[in-house]
Amino acid sequence: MTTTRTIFAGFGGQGVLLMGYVLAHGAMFKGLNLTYLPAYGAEMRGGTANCTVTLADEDIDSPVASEPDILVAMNYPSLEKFEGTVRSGGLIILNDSLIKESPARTGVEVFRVPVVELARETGSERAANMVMVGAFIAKTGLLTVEEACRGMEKALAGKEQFFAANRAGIERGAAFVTAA
Amino acid sequence: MTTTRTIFAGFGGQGVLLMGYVLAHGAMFKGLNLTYLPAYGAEMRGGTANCTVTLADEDIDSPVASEPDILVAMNYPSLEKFEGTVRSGGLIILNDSLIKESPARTGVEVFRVPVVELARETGSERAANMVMVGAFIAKTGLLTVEEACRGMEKALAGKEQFFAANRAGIERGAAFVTAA
Amino acid sequence: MRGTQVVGETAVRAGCRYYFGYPITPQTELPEYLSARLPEVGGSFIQGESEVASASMVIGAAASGGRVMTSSSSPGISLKAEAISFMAGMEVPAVIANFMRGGPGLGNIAPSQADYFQSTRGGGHGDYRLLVLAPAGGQELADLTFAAFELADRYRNPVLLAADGLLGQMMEPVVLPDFVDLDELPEKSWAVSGCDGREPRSVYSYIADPVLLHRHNLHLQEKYELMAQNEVRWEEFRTDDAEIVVVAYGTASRIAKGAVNQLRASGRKVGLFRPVSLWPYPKAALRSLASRVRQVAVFEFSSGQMVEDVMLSVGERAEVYFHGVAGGIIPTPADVADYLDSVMNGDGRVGRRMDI
Amino acid sequence: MRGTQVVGETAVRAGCRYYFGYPITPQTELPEYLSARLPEVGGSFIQGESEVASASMVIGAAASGGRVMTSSSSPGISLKAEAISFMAGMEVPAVIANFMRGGPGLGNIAPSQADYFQSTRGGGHGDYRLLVLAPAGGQELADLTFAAFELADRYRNPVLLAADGLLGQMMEPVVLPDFVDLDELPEKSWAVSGCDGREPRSVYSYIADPVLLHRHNLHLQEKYELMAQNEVRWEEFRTDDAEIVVVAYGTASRIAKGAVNQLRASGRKVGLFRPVSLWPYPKAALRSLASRVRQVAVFEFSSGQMVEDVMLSVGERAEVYFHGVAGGIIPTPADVADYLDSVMNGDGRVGRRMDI
Amino acid sequence: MNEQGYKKIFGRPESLTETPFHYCPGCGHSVLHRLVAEVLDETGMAGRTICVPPVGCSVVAYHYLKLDMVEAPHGRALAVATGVKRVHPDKLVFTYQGDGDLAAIGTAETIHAANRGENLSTIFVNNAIYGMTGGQMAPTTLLGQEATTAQGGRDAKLHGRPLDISNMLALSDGVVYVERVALNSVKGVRRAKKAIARSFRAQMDGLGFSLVEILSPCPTNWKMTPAQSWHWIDEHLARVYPPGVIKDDTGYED
Amino acid sequence: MNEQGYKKIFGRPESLTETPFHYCPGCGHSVLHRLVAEVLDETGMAGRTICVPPVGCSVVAYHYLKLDMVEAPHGRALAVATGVKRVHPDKLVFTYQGDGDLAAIGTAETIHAANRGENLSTIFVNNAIYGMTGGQMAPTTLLGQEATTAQGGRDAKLHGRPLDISNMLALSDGVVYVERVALNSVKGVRRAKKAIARSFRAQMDGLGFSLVEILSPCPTNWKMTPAQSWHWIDEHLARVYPPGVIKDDTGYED
Amino acid sequence: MAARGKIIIDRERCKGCRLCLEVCPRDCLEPDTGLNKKGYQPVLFRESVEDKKGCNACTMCGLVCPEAAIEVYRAEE
Amino acid sequence: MAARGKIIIDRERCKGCRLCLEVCPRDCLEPDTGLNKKGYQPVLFRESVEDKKGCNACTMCGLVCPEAAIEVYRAEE
Ligand SMILES: Cc1ncc(C[n+]2csc(CCOP(=O)(O)OP(=O)(O)O)c2C)c(N)n1
Ligand SMILES: Cc1ncc(C[n+]2csc(CCOP(=O)(O)OP(=O)(O)O)c2C)c(N)n1
Ligand code: SF4
Ligand code: SF4
Ligand code: SF4
Ligand code: SF4
Ligand code: SF4
Ligand code: SF4
Ligand SMILES: [Mg+2]
Ligand SMILES: [Mg+2]
Repeated sequence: MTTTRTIFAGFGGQGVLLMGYVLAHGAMFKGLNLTYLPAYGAEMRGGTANCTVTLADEDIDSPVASEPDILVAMNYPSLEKFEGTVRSGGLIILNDSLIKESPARTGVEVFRVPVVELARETGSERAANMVMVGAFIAKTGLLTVEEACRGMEKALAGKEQFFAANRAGIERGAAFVTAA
Repeated sequence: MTTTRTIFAGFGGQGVLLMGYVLAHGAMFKGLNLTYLPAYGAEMRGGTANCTVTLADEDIDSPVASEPDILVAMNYPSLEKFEGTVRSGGLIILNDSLIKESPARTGVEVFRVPVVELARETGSERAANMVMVGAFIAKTGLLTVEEACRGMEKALAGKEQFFAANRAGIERGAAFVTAA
Repeated sequence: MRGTQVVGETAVRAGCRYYFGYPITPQTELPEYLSARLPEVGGSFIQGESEVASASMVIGAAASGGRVMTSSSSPGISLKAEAISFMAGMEVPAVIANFMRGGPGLGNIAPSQADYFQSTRGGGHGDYRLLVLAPAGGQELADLTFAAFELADRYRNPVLLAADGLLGQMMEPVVLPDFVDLDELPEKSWAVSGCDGREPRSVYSYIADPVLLHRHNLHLQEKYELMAQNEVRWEEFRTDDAEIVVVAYGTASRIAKGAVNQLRASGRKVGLFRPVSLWPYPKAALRSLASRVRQVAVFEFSSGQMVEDVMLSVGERAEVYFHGVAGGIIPTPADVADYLDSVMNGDGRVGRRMDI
Repeated sequence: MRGTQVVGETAVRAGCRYYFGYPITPQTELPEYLSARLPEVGGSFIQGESEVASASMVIGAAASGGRVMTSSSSPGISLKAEAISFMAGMEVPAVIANFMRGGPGLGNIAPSQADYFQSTRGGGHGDYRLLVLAPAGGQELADLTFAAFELADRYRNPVLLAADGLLGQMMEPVVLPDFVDLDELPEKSWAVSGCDGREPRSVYSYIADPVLLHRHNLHLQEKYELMAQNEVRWEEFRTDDAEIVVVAYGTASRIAKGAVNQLRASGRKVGLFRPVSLWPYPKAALRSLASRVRQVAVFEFSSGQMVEDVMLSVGERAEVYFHGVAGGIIPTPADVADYLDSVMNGDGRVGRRMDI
Repeated sequence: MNEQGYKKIFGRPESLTETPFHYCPGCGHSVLHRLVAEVLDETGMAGRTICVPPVGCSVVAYHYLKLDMVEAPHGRALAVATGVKRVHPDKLVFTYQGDGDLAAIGTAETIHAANRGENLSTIFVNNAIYGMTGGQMAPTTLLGQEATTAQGGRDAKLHGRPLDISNMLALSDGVVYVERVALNSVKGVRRAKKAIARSFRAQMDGLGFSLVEILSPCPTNWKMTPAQSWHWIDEHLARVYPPGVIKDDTGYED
Repeated sequence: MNEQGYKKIFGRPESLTETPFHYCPGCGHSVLHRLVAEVLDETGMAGRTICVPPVGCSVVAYHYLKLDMVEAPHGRALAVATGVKRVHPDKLVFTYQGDGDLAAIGTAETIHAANRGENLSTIFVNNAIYGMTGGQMAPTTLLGQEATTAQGGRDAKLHGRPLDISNMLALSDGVVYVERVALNSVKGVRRAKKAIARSFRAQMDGLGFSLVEILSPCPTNWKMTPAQSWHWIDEHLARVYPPGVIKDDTGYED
Repeated sequence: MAARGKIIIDRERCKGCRLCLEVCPRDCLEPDTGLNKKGYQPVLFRESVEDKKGCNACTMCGLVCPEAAIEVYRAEE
Repeated sequence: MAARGKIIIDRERCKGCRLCLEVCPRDCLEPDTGLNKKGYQPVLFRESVEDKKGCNACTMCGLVCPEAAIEVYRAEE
């Protein structure tokens, strides 16, 4: 690889920023270059949220992804908003639990993950975003499960009570990809 | 004449700024070019005051008189402060009622006016500054008595009650010079 | 009439009915004058609780369609920087007079030109420009104050009068302009007044969407371009056959003029280039003049600010020199003549050569 | 750690014990971080009632010898202009971070570089200079923050960190500096502490006498001259054999670097010149580079501000071009490559030629 | 829509635009916007009203209220309104301000506009927090209340004390009417509307400055559900800032 | 000088420099400078004191008082003092401010420093006018009182009303002691000195913010002789701003 | 007997704050099971509520609704 | 009998405000006839004042003197 840019997007409550944050910390463990850039709306109110993570084994110039390699869409409005920007030949990963529609975009690979259902299987619906992280790393091969889990623990330092459920989520997501 | 720069200086209470102001208004009547520039201390407290009046029948460039042609000194500290700046061949007019000392400065003409005594003669000690104005214009020939008086009336518009005494002062000062 | 009063009375004649300001030496005679004068013409004077508040009062009255003024001196203008940026962004017209004093910080109240950068390079944040006019004497105080109100309205942009305490205190004979008839002024179709019978209007600068804010900035830049084309003002004095020109504005230009006269009297080919609009800077005019002379000598009451605009205008067409004083010492024409003499002789005694 | 937190933690390590500020997006995470962090190291955090008040608190703590910081974003920096001029005049060291946002006025919170003039040409009044450092990434945020405290103390001058919200929000791997030992820092023989056993000291900027204020300004100018000699910082990237260089700083320089890489990949001889200190500007370095290249293309998140410093550096040694965006749109490396391509082709599609 | 056999007795007031609010679920700003619109509809004043919204969550109030508006720099709403009122003395001019805007950065502007007796109305939305910027301490933040710049809760020693600016303003002779209401019950909403109407009336009668302080929920930054935030107002906020008439020199019967 | 057979019982305090005051004849600033010096002499605190003088007539207080001092931008003395105090919590830090400085441009800084309960002392010189700039209206200027920006006398409708900021400050919990004294009699001078001493003591005991407001003559801008201005304080100024203790939570016996 | 009142909720305006639900004296409101386009879980009006005789058009839900998403109708006599 | 007290006025500091003169219970002060160097008319101490037995060293003049121009001395017993 050289440089991979990913946009994570969804509703405010879906833990979208945390997904990117976990990924970024995982990449730090791996010793990759990275930039993590949360979109910073004028408003901190509900609505949508997104962040951009760039991982590279070379210097990263622009931290902004106007043409991301990957889009992780957690809800339909996010899919609508960003699908057009994905570079052709890129990847769109969808939250299948919430998005029943198909992307309008062609020329990209589409991969669906039923994150809520998978999370429910692990016993914690709130770990849906971690399921997506697990699926993301497995699908892209950017990080190992262990790296992602250590990233999660670093990102959530001080909130140890969530570690177990989140680890289960990441593992479940990765397993889903492997099984697919 | 071309351009004449005069500094009027004295204690705060001596009406020094008014002297320049009257002269400036008189010059306006005469149609001269002029600048009137009060020195603007950081402090509005007692102490000393001064202003610079430049009269000319040509364009006036700098309104600042670093080398005035004439110094009108109403008290000793002012004489001390400014005598050195007068251009050589210039004129120093002294308030003889308050300044008994002689100027240290040489190479200039010195002219003394006992303004308080002369003003007292006209019945109003407070017109001492106007006596000096009268003496000034007569000595320099820059304005006629009538021009000076009209300048005084313009400068003091709205304070008609002082006109008569001030006019008497100006006339007395001018007469003193003529008689000298 | 003192310079401050000339500005005040001219403002009234130009249709100014609202003044908001806070006292500061050396310009307090202007608000003092207007505090008595504005009520006579049905206007409003408020001594604000601060410069910050006063500047925002200006925003309110200007957005409501009034002709509005404020004034201050250096530290007070700094405090108005945020609001001035708002005025520019909201595109509300206003006239702001700065009677500059010695700085930085509290400095002193002596004449200064050390706020040139602040005036011409937006003391406030963001990409905006003020029209900056620099009078050099009593009559010009009147003429430019009058023009300032017209220009502010024409361009929906704040206009800055860049003066100093010496100009404010000085009395010179002045012919004041006639009174503007307020009813004759073009209606301000963007100003607020209550939305009876029409769509509501808002006057604002908050534009959350980057694309729209970019577009707004492009619009502003086009306006500034127009101002740069139409509103350049300057004066040349004895430049026809000059081999060296001194560049100076405001009070400094009067002293420089004296120096030119002195040197001309002894046969030296010296001229004066006096920018009247500091923004837009008379770049083209100075450039063409620079092609004809050997040397361009800048003189400022500062440590060197306008000299950058001179360099940007002159390029390598002529040698550029700078000499300045800061703090309120007022050099004499003889001092400036000496500087020019030194430049002409190339002896490096006074001033310094600028390299570009 | 986000950029804002990197700045905060580095400040603590650099010995900063006092922070005074007022919330404003996009930099509030910095005061938030320090509100929790400073008490841990025995320091003080105050959320001031305003930017104006906060900046004056900085004056007090700095005059008392502390290492002090404040931060804000564009409108808030405008409000601090008066106090910053005071700091410069009083010669108290302080570090001020500006995470610039779109302007003018309230604008928006997107990344911007439109406060370049304000930063480098004294937003406040009077003849003063700030040391202005412009980081382009996480590590540099740390390095320059650390340097800022050292430089502020060394020169007794405020230092401005010129950043934007993108740098503030972004996370990158960073190595933080070690903790400074406060006891090892040189004593500040000018700071107030109560005059027990010595003559009283005052820290002030009010100098009523023009001669003395002039002298004070000469002293300041000498100091700035020293800073200009010693504190110039810049980076060159692939300029060795370049025929065209793009000049950009901060976030814009990263995009420009991407463009350089793209163009180099297709064999175009393109380089990047990145000013790190915006004041003093790396004039000599750029000038010598300009003599070797044909074209200098400026790229800014503004409508054209740094370009003036480029012109003053380059003169007629190379062609100067400008392209900028204002309002928060962030162009891609491809956009900038397109601009450079257009400049190289001379087709005038993107950007404009600057004349000097 | 009018349904067969039913008459519409409550709905969106005329002076509200169709634009959906961007405010968080349960936010008091939305309710207040509607109340202002209702009062202006009922008095027929909307066309003769000019509003000065603040910098705060409600900075784009002009998206929602069909009124002429002028933006103010953060904290300067009352200074801007003063300028507006000088040009339009016969119009209803009101500011709408948050606690950060009015009682922190705008303290001087607030106190002096009030003390000048400017004939203006102010709607003071006290949510005891900086909403727009994400939950920093406000001057009105309670002791013990969490804020991002007072983590672990506001501590008098570290962060100073809650400021009751309405009480201070009431001391001034220029101020004719000050009332505090709480937006956490049907009664409170009704009371808020009445107070706003009274303040507007006082202005149209030329009585001078008046202000309505509204204890208003910010569920997002309080990190509560809307229902919990109603509760919290009763249990905490209203104890420190008790609702009621603080000053009333209008002489109005009701 | 010590005269044969006589003992000096009153003279210039140690903490005053030899520099003659630049203040006008009869000005209250001069008296206050001396009182501050006397209090510091008597408590032996001068060497551990830092003063923040204002922008106003007393801007160069460092010419007269042998103390460490930090200049403040106009109105920001209490913000500057707050910064000083954070670095030197064990030092006596006081501001010395005029009415324009403290109650106009500095309103926000004053109210918030007080409300934070900053452990500081403020000497508030109320001469009901802007002295330094030549007699403009101050927030404290009385109705009917002449000022260059209220020619013909302050008119509530045009210029707003006199502001009693000490009363407002007393409402704040951060404030421990507020007293107003009048500098127009021997008794008043003695009272002023006591109040200053009390305020300094409160600070050294860590009690919080305190303020002494001094009704102080400005004969120049009042256009009166010094004796007349003493009279005018009794007849007018002290009627609107009555001297006395406004708040005292120090618990000190005397 | 038909209820004295009824309300119409603008499902897309509703942000699911449930304050209407809190204040309704007749328990006429309940959360929807799905989300609306903005991702909020809106509230539904239960036309008939057995035990409490349904909506009495008291308008209280509308008064507290932050989104002005509720219209209240009274049955015409 | 000599007066119980006496004062020394710094003539060059004095600005002639006459407040000392106002407060002196023994009428010990009077305006000078001339001006000092700064142009002010200073006040003079009248060492002995027949009718009122002279200065009693009450310090009141010093307390009110804005210029801190007055030193007060008490006769040693
Ligand atoms: C000069 C300036 N300083 C700071 C800000 C950032 N800012 C925007 S809104 C706000 C405070 C919001 O709090 P409040 O006034 O209580 O309104 P709310 O959002 O809570 O309704 C701040 C600090 C700004 N825009 N301008
Ligand atoms: C920012 C700023 N605004 C205005 C001024 C001008 N100024 C200096 S002192 C002063 C007010 C003086 O009045 P006051 O505070 O009452 O003090 P006094 O001189 O009466 O003791 C003003 C307005 C200034 N120096 N700085
Ligand atoms: S942050 Fe608070 S005040 Fe702002 S919209 Fe959300 S709930 Fe309302
Ligand atoms: S102007 Fe007034 S306050 Fe200032 S020194 Fe003179 S008398 Fe004192
Ligand atoms: S109108 Fe009253 S009864 Fe009907 S739904 Fe609303 S709150 Fe319930
Ligand atoms: S009050 Fe309004 S927004 Fe809240 S749940 Fe009910 S209908 Fe929805
Ligand atoms: S000490 Fe008392 S009696 Fe003696 S001169 Fe002074 S005031 Fe008069
Ligand atoms: S009180 Fe002091 S200054 Fe005033 S007249 Fe007496 S000695 Fe002179
Ligand atoms: Mg709030
Ligand atoms: Mg005063």
